[in-house]
Amino acid sequence: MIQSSETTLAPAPVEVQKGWGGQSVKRKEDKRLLQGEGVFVDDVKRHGMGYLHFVRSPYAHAHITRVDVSAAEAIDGVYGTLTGEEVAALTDPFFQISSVPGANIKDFSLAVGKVRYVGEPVVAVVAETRELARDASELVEVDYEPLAAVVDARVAQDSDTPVLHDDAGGNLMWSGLYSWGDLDAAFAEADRVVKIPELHFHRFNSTPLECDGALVEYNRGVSQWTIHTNNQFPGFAAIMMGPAMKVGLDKLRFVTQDIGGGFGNKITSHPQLVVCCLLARKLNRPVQWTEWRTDFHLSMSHGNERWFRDTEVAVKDDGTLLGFRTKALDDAGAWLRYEPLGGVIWAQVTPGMYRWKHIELEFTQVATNKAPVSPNRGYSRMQHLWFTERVIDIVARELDLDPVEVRKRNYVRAEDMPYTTPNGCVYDSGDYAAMLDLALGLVGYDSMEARRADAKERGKLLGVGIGSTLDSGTNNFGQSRLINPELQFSGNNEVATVKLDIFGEIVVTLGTTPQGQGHETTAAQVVADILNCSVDDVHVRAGHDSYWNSHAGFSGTYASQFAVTGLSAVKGATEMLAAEIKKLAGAVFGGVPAEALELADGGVRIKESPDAFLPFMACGAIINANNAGLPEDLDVTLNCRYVYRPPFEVPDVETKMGNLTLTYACQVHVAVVEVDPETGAYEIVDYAAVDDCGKRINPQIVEGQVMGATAQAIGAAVHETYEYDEDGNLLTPNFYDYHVPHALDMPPLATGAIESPSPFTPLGTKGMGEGGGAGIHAVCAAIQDATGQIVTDSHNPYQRVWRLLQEAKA
Amino acid sequence: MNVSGERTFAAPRATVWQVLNDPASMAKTMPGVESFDIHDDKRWTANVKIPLGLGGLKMKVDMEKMEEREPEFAKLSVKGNGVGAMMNMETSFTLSDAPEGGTAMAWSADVKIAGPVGSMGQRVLQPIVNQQVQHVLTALDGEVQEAMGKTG
Amino acid sequence: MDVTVTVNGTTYERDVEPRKLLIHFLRDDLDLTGSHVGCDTGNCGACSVIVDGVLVKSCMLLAVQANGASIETVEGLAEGDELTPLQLAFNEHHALQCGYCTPGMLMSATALLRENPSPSEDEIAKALQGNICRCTGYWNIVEAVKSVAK
Amino acid sequence: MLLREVEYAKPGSVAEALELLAANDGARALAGGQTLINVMKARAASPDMLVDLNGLDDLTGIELAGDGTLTIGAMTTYTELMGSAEAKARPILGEVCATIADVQVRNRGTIGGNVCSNDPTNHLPPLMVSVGARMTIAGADGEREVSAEEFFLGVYLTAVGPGELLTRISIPAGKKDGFAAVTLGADGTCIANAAATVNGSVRVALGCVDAVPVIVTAESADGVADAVRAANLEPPSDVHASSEYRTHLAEVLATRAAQEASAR
Repeated sequence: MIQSSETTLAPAPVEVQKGWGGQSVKRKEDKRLLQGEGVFVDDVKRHGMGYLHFVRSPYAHAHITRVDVSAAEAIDGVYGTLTGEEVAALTDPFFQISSVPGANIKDFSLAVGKVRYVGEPVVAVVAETRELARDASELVEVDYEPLAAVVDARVAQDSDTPVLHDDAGGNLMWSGLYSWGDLDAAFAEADRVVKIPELHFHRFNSTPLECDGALVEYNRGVSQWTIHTNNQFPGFAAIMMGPAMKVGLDKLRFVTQDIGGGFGNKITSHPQLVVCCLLARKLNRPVQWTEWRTDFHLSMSHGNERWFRDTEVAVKDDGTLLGFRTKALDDAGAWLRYEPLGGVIWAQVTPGMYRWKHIELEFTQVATNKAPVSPNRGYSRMQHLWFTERVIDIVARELDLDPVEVRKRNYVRAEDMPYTTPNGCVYDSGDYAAMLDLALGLVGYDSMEARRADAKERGKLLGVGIGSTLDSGTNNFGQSRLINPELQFSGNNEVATVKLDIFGEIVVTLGTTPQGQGHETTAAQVVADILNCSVDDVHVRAGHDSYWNSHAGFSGTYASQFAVTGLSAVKGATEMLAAEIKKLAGAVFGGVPAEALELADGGVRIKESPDAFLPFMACGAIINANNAGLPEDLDVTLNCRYVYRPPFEVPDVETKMGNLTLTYACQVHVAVVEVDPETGAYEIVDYAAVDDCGKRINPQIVEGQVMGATAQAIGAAVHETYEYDEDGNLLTPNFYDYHVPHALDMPPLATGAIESPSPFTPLGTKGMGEGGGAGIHAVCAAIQDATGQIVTDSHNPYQRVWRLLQEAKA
Repeated sequence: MNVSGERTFAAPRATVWQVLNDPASMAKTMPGVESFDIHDDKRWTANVKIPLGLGGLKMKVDMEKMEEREPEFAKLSVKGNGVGAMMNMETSFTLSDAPEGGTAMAWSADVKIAGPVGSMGQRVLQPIVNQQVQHVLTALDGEVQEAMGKTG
Repeated sequence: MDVTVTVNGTTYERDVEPRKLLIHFLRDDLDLTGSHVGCDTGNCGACSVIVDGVLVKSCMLLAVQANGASIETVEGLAEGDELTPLQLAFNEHHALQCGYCTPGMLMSATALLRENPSPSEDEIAKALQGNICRCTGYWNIVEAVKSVAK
Repeated sequence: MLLREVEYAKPGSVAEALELLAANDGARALAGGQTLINVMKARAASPDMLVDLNGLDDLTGIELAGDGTLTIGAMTTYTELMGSAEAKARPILGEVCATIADVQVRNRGTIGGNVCSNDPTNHLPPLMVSVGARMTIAGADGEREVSAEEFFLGVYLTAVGPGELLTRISIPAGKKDGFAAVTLGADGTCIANAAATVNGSVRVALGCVDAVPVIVTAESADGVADAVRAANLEPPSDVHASSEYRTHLAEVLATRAAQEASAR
């Protein structure tokens, strides 16, 4: 079922780790998880806690004319409620990232005066048991005056379309024009202009198996909340919640151990967390909130739905791509919870993997009566990369060229690296054409015509398709200024602390909130290599606690960055510790210089006379518990905190030029499908995924991420969609209708890896956790190949394929 | 969801009109009515328990006559509020003398269902709505016949 | 209602509301939080446990229905710190990432291997069809189970 | 998740179960619970009392009579049926059950529960109709038998009335059966399905296209597509399939099921 192949390329000389780094060390976090001893948020309990249940809107758009909680509160065992009116009195609206008009909307943690999507929280009820909280929520009386709903972004700005946010004066939330190069020259030079009227990237998300949740305690004595939650970006939650709740961030302590998948979908739970905080204070008891699957589907973090309209591509007859212009229309749903950052994040991968020089993209984001969108694995780049890939295959078809050749002709070449894109981003390293060859080899591309003929004999239509994408990692938050020049964000950072404790234990704390990426393991590998010890001797604390002092403004686990930001912080802190250990040992040995010392065998020794050995245990004991007599000027704590700060400049707000991301991992996927022409049902019969994320600290973990991203891409391409009816009812609110892939749905998979280390990162690593959604396009392209019809949607359920075949007949 | 149809009653138009506009007779045609309150000649409320195989769905249904042109046309707004579902329906009917005698009724309804029941999907709801409509029409036939009996 | 169950060899007696699902009983009343909830329609299998030898989803069974039953959950697989070959294989083959689906996966695989100690790859996939994983794409889970098949 | 309050009763006999169902208007029989419990989690339906049929021996067991008739207790699980040597007499039964959902659901879900819920996406209602199954319904006045055709009345509605129970299903001898479905992924939610049986002529029951299985007949598999067209189906549209696409699938799947049945 699985086969693997590997190639190592080292185009640039990069210092990479030797030893533990590069080995598939078995994960340290597995044991507790395999024994059912992980601690997920719903596992956390407190004496006297109350369970919170949200009363949610049944309407996509309606005025709230009356809210009456008295019947609910009258029930024995109900601790209390919270209404939108109370929220509006107790908090300020959430800070908006957007410039006007999106900046003008007023977003509270419960609906105030109006509901804007089905499933929007309206009232919160807290009771003694989970069941009772739901019972009581049914007794909350809410009167609505329904309004017409807008569910199609394409008509959101029409004059007769209902407006969600009167404060914004319309449904336009944000718009901006991005233009680089010389479009007119490109179109003048072109032999052909390929026009694509409309492409649609559908709404879905990664549906982490664990939904959101929190247990919030309020300490009245010190006016401080402890928020046990599975939010994956507490740094962001804190800067949203603190100002809204009018408290300093030190009053909000975030604690997490194990998180049951995140994929970006657990970044924007801050409204629900505010409700929990307010109720924990109001009721003076711990408040527990567990989101159920239907709640999640209705209300949480849908991926950005995007239309690409009026696309024009300037090409030469030989398939050389000169430039394109398009209008991207993004459907934000009802609120801007992380948006409109999607309006710039795509620009990290402006030309996709191609040497397009001239690009113009008019970006518009509108509000609709659907669940708010938020980051989803491959956030905003995935949509744009799918678009660039679609353009390649449509151009190839229009010019009657081989999609493989068009890609190879236009890919950024290995010798061009590092390559500066038209908007000033720097692709660090890679050999895209070599990856494509590897991927094609893995599916036996050379024998595809024979397979096509064989499939035909069996009454099936075979198709093969390619998806080639970038997983840009380590954001430059300065790109937010292209959305709103007033914002004071730029760069990025992450923190780690490494200390030697009293008995010589090596203890590592991370600023991250991993959700299965194996941070405890890879961090230990980096530490072990530097301290020259075993990974088993390194204790990486599980989870995250903002009171550990190992978090920074951008701490969290998101946007493909741990291997760069997290591990670089670990590396920095460990190197500080190593230097301190040597400094201490030098003093203990009576003035031996650091150069004469080495770390080995769980201690430090003099290179020339290895018998002079100070075990870590002794080092830890001396500094922590036996430090009399040490030189006064010995500035050693053996408790080292390092903040890694990637090298970024603030992007130019006028030209919209700048380096928006530090690293570019790359994926080339190839899918082979067989379509049943009578039903449109199809099966992926072969699949290859080739990944290049630079230096791999733990190849097995890397491959695991590749596999997961592949499965999610396949699911999105074939089955997963958040579709709404015209009244704004979600038609896929559970796993019965929102079909995610199961074991039997998975195709045979061949993985391949190329390592082109990043010249820009301390370890040669690149972030790679998101994948680029390559598989979504690979499936689209394979269907285009099988049916002979242009595929214009990222989601191709059987019904759509059947329609394509009907169109082909007609 | 839009449903519509035509039906002919073996009764004069006045009788059919009378049945259709008498809340008490209408109550008898609705599935699972447990209680019924008439507020005035335009508004009435019913508490119903729609029988579903897996357990009845309780709903409070408010009806309001929006428009009427005796004896040919009426339009009603129906709002149902249940714990598992919210229903909004606009329905209208047009009566005319049938060519072969009796009264022809052309009716249509636009039904919207929200809430957990709504999430069960159209493939379930549409047949359920059709089923309930058939129930109403059959019962209506009975009511018209009964009215004929009384008047005739 | 009074419910008596034996879970992983320990007998518990509790008074529960009839409406309480077995998964909530295990997690909330017995503090056995290894089994998880990932959906509300019986699709995800994160709550899978073995009741009187039969693999079931504990979210589609009332706690009162388990009265008198012997239940096996993920917490009972390992003997103390000694992981089972299946658990070790999951670690070896990187068959888990976030670990949320893992308890259910392990129970499904355990039930399969009891019934069929040498399953084929297809039989393994069929046996895991009732368990959703959003992290791994299943390939490594199938590999892990295959590696302990006789 | 989180059901409404409900009473729970565990009768010791079918007679006791019938009494409980008759005495309580809001009582519902709880079979495998793989549909009912989910609907209760959504609170889309909330019976006042659940009468648990699990453990009632009279409702289990699979018997093969001398004439080839299979009698299957309503509480027989899919897994039990798949493993039953007797049930192999009509191979399609085990084959179709093996494609229902997943192991856990097949271990709990029952034949009786599947037909009594009559969700339009279920596999067994059309299959029971095509094989000519007969359903035995017990009530206060004793037992009665109805054909599968008469059994299905609507979505979630069957001939099993208040205070009654489906106790067993009998299926005549036969082997020439076929079944075809298009599902969301392997063994996923059904978009459309068709069951066919050849007994002289071909009889096909179509699922997912109406509130109850739709029967079409033809002289041979070749005539099935025309017969489906002649049935003028008006299936519901939903997110997975428009009415038009379902109509088309019904035609294709009916033909495939009929071909499979004819080829046996």
